[in-house]
Amino acid sequence: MKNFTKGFLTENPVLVLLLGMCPTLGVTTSAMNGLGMGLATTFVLVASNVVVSLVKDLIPGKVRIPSFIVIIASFVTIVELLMQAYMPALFDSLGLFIPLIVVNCIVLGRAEAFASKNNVASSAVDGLGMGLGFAFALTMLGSIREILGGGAIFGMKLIAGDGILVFILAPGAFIALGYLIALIQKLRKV
Amino acid sequence: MEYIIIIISAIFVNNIVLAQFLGICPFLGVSKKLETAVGMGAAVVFVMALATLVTWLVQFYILNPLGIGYLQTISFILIIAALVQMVEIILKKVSPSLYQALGIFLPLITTNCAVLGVAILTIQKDYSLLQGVVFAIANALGFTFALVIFSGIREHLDLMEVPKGMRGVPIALVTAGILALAFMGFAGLV
Amino acid sequence: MGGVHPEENKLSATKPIEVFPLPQKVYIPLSQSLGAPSKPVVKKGDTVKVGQLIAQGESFISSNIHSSVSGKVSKIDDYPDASGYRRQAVFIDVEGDEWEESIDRSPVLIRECNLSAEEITARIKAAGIVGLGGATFPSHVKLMVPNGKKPEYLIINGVECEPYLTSDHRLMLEKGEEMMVGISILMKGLGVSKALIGVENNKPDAISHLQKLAQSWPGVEVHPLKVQYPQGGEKQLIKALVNREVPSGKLPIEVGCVVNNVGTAFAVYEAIQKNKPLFERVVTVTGKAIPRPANYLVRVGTLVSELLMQSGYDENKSGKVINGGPMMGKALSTIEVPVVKGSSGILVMPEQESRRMKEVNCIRCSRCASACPMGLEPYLLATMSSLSMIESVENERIMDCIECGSCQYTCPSGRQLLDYIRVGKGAVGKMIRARSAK
Amino acid sequence: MNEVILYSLVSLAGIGSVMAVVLYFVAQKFKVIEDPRIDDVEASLPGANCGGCGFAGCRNFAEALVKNESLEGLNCPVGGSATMTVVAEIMGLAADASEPKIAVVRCNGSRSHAPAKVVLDGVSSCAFAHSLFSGESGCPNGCLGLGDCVTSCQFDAIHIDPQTGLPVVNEKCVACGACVKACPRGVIELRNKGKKDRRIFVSCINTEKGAVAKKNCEVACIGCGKCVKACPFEAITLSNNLAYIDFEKCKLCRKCVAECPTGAIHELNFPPRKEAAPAEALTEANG
Amino acid sequence: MAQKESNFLNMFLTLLVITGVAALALGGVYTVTKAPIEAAKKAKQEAAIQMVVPGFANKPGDEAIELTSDDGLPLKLFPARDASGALIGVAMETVTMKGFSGEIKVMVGFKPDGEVINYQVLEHKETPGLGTKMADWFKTDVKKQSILGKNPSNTNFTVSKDGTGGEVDAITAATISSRAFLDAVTRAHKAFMDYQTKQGGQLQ
Amino acid sequence: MNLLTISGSPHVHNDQSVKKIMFGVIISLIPAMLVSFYFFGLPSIILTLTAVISCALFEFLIQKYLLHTEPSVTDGSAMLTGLLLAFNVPSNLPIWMMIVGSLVAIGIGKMSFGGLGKNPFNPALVGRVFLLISFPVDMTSWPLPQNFTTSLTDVVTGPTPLGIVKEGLKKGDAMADLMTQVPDYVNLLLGNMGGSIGEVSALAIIIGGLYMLVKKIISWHIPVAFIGSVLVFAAILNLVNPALYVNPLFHLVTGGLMLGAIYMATDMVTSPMSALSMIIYGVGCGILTVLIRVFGAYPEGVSFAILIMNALTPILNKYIKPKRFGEVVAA
Amino acid sequence: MIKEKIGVVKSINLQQIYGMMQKTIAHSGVVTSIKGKQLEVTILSQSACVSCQVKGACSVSDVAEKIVEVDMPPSRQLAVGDHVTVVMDRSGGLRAVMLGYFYPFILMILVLFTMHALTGNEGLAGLSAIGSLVPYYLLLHVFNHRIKSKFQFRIKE
Ligand SMILES: Cc1cc2nc3c(=O)[nH]c(=O)nc-3n(C[C@H](O)[C@H](O)[C@H](O)COP(=O)(O)O)c2cc1C
Ligand SMILES: Cc1cc2nc3c(=O)[nH]c(=O)nc-3n(C[C@H](O)[C@H](O)[C@H](O)COP(=O)(O)O)c2cc1C
Ligand SMILES: Cc1cc2nc3c(=O)[nH]c(=O)nc-3n(C[C@H](O)[C@H](O)[C@H](O)COP(=O)(O)O)c2cc1C
Ligand SMILES: Cc1cc2nc3c(=O)[nH]c(=O)nc-3n(C[C@H](O)[C@H](O)[C@H](O)CO)c2cc1C
Ligand code: SF4
Ligand code: SF4
Ligand code: SF4
Ligand code: SF4
Ligand code: FES
Repeated sequence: MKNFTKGFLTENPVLVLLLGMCPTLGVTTSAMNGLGMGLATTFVLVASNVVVSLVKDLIPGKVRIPSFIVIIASFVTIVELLMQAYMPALFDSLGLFIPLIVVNCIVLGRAEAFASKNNVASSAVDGLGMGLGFAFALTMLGSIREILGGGAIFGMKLIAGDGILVFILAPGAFIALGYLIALIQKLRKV
Repeated sequence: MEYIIIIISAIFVNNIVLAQFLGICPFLGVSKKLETAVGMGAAVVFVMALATLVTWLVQFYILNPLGIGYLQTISFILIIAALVQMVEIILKKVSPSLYQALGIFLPLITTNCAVLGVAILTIQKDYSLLQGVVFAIANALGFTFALVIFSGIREHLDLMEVPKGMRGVPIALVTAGILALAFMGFAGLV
Repeated sequence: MGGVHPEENKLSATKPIEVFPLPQKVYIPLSQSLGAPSKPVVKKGDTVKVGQLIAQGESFISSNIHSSVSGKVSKIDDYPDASGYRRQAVFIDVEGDEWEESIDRSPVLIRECNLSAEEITARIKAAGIVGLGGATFPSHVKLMVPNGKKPEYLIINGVECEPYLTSDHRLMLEKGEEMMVGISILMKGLGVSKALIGVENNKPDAISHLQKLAQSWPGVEVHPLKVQYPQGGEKQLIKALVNREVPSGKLPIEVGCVVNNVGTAFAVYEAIQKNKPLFERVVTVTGKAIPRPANYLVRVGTLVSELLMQSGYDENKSGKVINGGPMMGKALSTIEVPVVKGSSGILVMPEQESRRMKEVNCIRCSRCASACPMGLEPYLLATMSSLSMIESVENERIMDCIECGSCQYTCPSGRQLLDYIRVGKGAVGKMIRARSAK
Repeated sequence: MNEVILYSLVSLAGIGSVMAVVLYFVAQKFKVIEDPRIDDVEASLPGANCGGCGFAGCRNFAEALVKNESLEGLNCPVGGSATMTVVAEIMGLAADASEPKIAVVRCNGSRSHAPAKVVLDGVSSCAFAHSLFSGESGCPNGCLGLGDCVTSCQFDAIHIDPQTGLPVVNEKCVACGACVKACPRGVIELRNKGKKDRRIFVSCINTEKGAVAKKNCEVACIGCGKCVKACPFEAITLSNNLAYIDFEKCKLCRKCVAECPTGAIHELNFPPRKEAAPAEALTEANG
Repeated sequence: MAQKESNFLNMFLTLLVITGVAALALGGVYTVTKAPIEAAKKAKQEAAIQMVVPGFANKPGDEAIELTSDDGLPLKLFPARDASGALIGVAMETVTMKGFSGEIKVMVGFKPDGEVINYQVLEHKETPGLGTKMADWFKTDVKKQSILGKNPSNTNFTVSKDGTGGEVDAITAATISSRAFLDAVTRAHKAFMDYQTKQGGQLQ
Repeated sequence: MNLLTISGSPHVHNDQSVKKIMFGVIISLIPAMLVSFYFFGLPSIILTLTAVISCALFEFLIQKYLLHTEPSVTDGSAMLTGLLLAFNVPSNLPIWMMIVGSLVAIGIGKMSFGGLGKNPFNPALVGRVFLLISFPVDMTSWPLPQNFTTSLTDVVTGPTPLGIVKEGLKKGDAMADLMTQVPDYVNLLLGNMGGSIGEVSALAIIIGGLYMLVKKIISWHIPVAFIGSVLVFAAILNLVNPALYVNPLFHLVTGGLMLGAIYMATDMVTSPMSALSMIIYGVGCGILTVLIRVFGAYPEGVSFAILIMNALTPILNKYIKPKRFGEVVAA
Repeated sequence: MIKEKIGVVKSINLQQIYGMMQKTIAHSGVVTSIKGKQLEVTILSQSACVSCQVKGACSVSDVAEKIVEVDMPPSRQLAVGDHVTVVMDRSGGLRAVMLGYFYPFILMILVLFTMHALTGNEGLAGLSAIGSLVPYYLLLHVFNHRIKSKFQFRIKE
């Protein structure tokens, strides 16, 4: 259970460990995008964690990381293909960041730091926790940006007219994430 | 002219870090000292140019003719990882002293999304090989430019006592946000 | 380059030098110059005469100390110095005013001096002369030019750029002729043919007086200088007079100059021509909280409190007592400390002026950097020092700082720059020492 | 077989083999055989990167430990013996239980005991004040109260008591010694923590003669030597007008405390005595 | 950790096996998803055509005709026919480079006489909240905003405030995007008309 | 008896203080303020007051309740930021946007970094650009000047002279025609044109700048380098093709150039510290301004140019040092 | 008064020493092996990675430390395990970056564009660009000795 919950706050990959910043900033123009990206990453995380922990004893030390990369890249490609086939709209809006899951440090980091040392079940749980933590952070940031920047959430208009446009744009992504992390750091202290 | 447009666009208008959100991790991680930023920048220019060159060839001379374009992600990441390794080995082998001098300067985090992202973008944008390489170099320069400016500001901020809650990543992100805001002034230059 | 213009407030400029009455008791500290403390050669119960050697400088950079009064050594014990730390001092109960016979007490001016350079140096050393410009560097050391270096100019520092202080000014006016003799002796000691006297334009009477005198002294020139603090710093003075810059970390001799204060020149005259060791000096007592500013000729070891009482000190009106001028002087924690060879003035500031303004954030206005005569960036040095970035301040050349205080004087944010810089200099010094100890 | 799959197989496997060759050479040429124990040791360290061990960071310390193959002379003051036991286990060694230490402030010159005679107006830095003058109370050895020790402490273990103006160490102290180095006057000492946190020490380091010392601070050690005589274990020595209690020898019998005419000797965390103890020493307790 | 020793052979084999397995797996997924991906792409195009010229019964995607505008940009023409095969209109995939941030791609439907039926913005990089408003702006019947039902042949499709006799109101504070959008539409219209003339009057 | 005070030297201080500097700048802004109030009427006064008060208030609240430091609003820097922020927006900006802008300027631009002196970017410009990008519609509808009005509603809006020229050229209008649509130089100099509240009157701003120069609040380097390089760069373009590139003098008197060069680029907190680097900084600002004005999407580039140069300031400070006394010239 | 002057003496003396050591980059490390006059100094992790939780995962090469070779300083006898500071001139670092990355980069680009202009064949141009790196590195290898003398680290005294 602890493996699962730690991903949310105490070891949240984005807000605490500060990993995978590119997709975090890049896709969170709306809550929906954040959620979609988060779930795609979660899938890759869980699947690759499981496979890595299955084959961990068969892999010689020196090719550990390349092997992991192959495994991860395969799952990323699978996600890519599936999304393209069945969720073309979401795939379009996430764009480049789907293939980039492969270099997301969280995925490799968990494979390396957790799955390669633990059994299948707890690796899966760990992957799920981390992935959902990632999804949670992205959705949160996406919501903040969508509310502030567009006056809407998950596409539903909250106010008439526009919001503060910056938040939809690049500068707003940085600024919103900056304050979000500051807030989380503050919350964690007390 | 077409190259100039690519260059200006990649460095200023659509800066890889500040507008496209690629390579944020090294941007936040390596940018604490000016000297390191410059060294890192040089390495990224070289690696990006090389990686784009190779991946472009692979895409157009292997993957496309064979009809296996869908293997883009996995083959690119493997190629890039192998390339970076190869550069390191070769340097180490041909001139150990040079390698030493570099090694300390450059915590080579070249497997970040920027390299892969640019390689994929080059293909997505249907660039020719030369355009692609120029595009990669320009992006690497844009990365270096942002990194150098940013490291200057952060060295400056190290001397200021930034409020406790904002120290570290939060203030770095807010600064990056304001920088992105300033870079929006370049809009429309191309 | 750099510099500031503090209010001059030369309250005692028109007050002639008065001989200060003999005190009842003197406390003569044994560390009165840069370098190692001197070793006492008298013991408790000895009777001493005025001008008698009571402590000897033993290492290369240290100086002799002579009794300033006649009487009985009551004890040799620790006594607080200007910073409140206790150091060894000779306590003498004054009895009469009996001088060593060798001292020529007549007011007759003796122009000729036939001693060789070596003899001059030896006599200066024996007389315990130290720089009276503030740093109290033993003067004979300056005359011993290191091999391979050739002095070209003797530079006489009559700038007195510190606000309030007037002792050098009065000395130039009243003892100009003696000073000229002293200068000629120093020139001989150094083997130079040129002596440049620098005096700030705010002392026109001294300038014209000295210029008149200089006509009869070949090689001696008097140069009026623009009024600017710290024009009197030796590096700045050399730059102003001969347009040479002493390289970072080097001594004036590097550019062929030796700098001495006007008071030092006068002390040299007295030591060589009158055989009188250095045991008294001119001290300005001044300040807005002092009803009767004055210039006193004071015996070393006299308590500051006595000087102050003479000038009408009121402890309820005073907030700060400073040994020296307001820019470089040192605040005293008690007025019961003795006058030493380096005391050029005692400045009493009223309560309302004695506190600093409130310190707020640096606004990066760079006023400090433009005020710095050494071309440093004080805001950077101070910030880095306060953050203990020792290596960085070293690279920013913190050790070049002459602690003139111009930066802090001019900072609109009231940054206590020099305080921080001193902390940094201390830490860098420690680090360098540790490094060279390895 | 589907030819797309065939091509995929061939090309990916091709890249894979290239990788393998490349990596083989990496393995050959780089040969950074990191002892896996380094990671484990590092993981068991507190991770404060405080430098208390004398190394640049916990990682460096872990490397040194593993390279040394022994714990001799190496100690993590932060984790203390608990950590060192774990480290010893990882390395297959036995840790010697070093007695835990704590920082002790050896000055009791509070505002009331040693009233200010002048006021300092300048930056809040003991190092600066120390170089400027003897201190507001006039005591040239005592605490200046400007908190260089406080800023040097990474563990939030030392604070200036606003009442007394003196630093107080709390239980967060891990005896890293940073404050000892930071204090320009050598006020702070690392002493044995003592059974049940009980400690006895001379809370003064003034080396001036008794009369002078007493003039500036009423609880100064005047070097009278009564405690030296009172101690049955010869734990107390007197030099430079100052008594010092050796914590290795002291058996916490408390005989000296009552003897001291100025109350310079402190006892901490003892139960109250039957007869009236020197009240002041207890109320001003710092530690 | 029970890990295998790293010698050349087992490193080589491991990577070979892993990449091999990966290739097989991916190949499998690819073969399965290939058709849906194609279908999804087609569906997207069809949906766009459906939106701008509703009610066709043929497969306009299969009859696409590639055209080039006067200044060399590629356009696509999709004829939409009713069940009888008669032309009910065309969908034009058109493009302009004059956007605030470069390229804008629009699908616009014309009646055979050139009257605008409807349009859909396919791709653009305009600023959210400004340029993006073009998705609806020119369909909204407020003042002179809407272009639906108007024919560029007899209406001046330029921005009204440009003082060139324009009859379409620009998006507030996004005149540049508006001009670009109208540029794309007129370009499509012109290409369509030219094509028809070239075909001898009537596209069949 | 009072206790003696001990402190390190120096024991005296000149009569300058941050407060005096800040209020000096505020005083020097009075001419520009009067001109603006005359042309833009009551709304501009209300907006200016809103900005000044909300900046001061936000600074106070943040210091007191978030940072727990002693509030320092009385030093006037927050009010100055508010004043300059207001000077950089059109006079019909909705009040709530002005408040958002103040919050951004003070909260994001200044206090996040720790307050006065620590911010790398000019707070007022951070606020202004934030507003410009968030609310482009309101930030680019410029009321046209009229003689003093108290009316808060119906204002006539129109483009600024820079906007007229830029839009016109983009559309392909002839330069000569365009020049007839903009006010003549006398009016431009006086400020009788559309634009942000405080930027319109070059003359009033220059007067304020001279006052600051005399009072030694600013040095000449940055404004001269800034304005000079705009002039030179624009003149070169104009020589190359007068039909495409407008008269350089036009650049000087329009838009926010004067306000930017004299008040915003000179903010000592965010500009470099030595004379040479100030000149480089000024030239950089000038070139970027013209670049953005002429080739970019925005008709006005002063704010962006200054912000970008703000970002380069630490590097300038690091590599361009004052000449050290006794510096041995490297052998 | 006196105390302050002591401070001045020290600063004057020490300034001379200080003048000699600047413009260098220093790293602290531990001597890990000694072969005659050659020392191997292991430089402890320098980067921000020291305290990062996933440092093992971020770079493909999991090299956490660097080993540099230095000459034994004449003044000091060092033993394995000694903590030392190694320094290199600041300009050395820049030159290393030039040699290691910048020059080959320029070469590659030049070859790429020239070959493209000559042959018009992208594949060929690309391959020869990559191929051009081979002689470059061979050249580096040949000049290794010369290079070595420029980037020699030394022990800071
Ligand atoms: C170690 C040492 C050696 C010195 N040697 C000489 C010297 O040979 N010649 C000289 O003119 N001054 C010499 N000085 C004196 C200094 O140049 C300077 O005059 C003195 O420190 C007082 O400086 P100030 O009054 O500017 O503070 C020496 C100082 C020191 C500390
Ligand atoms: C900032 C500063 C200001 C000084 N001002 C004076 C001055 O006004 N008059 C003076 O004689 N010495 C002044 N000095 C001391 C001189 O630098 C130098 O030590 C002295 O003239 C040497 O002569 P002496 O050894 O005979 O004292 C000043 C030093 C410093 C650092
Ligand atoms: C951040 C930002 C984004 C903008 N994006 C667009 C855009 O996407 N399309 C556009 O036409 N104008 C855009 N503009 C506005 C243009 O710069 C220009 O002001 C406007 O097109 C002029 O048109 P107007 O006459 O309708 O105000 C943007 C402005 C800003 C500040
Ligand atoms: C000459 C001068 C110009 C200033 N310009 C600005 C400015 O453009 N924007 C601003 O927010 N503050 C300005 N200030 C005020 C102050 O420096 C600013 O609020 C700080 O940047 C806050 O840290 C200025 C101050 C002075 C003395
Ligand atoms: S005290 Fe030092 S730093 Fe300040 S102005 Fe004087 S020399 Fe420069
Ligand atoms: S004078 Fe003061 S406020 Fe100005 S830069 Fe220097 S330290 Fe900062
Ligand atoms: S109080 Fe001193 S010894 Fe204890 S943890 Fe803090 S700095 Fe270390
Ligand atoms: S114990 Fe030392 S460092 Fe701490 S406040 Fe006292 S004097 Fe300063
Ligand atoms: S997620 Fe992009 S560099 Fe780390």
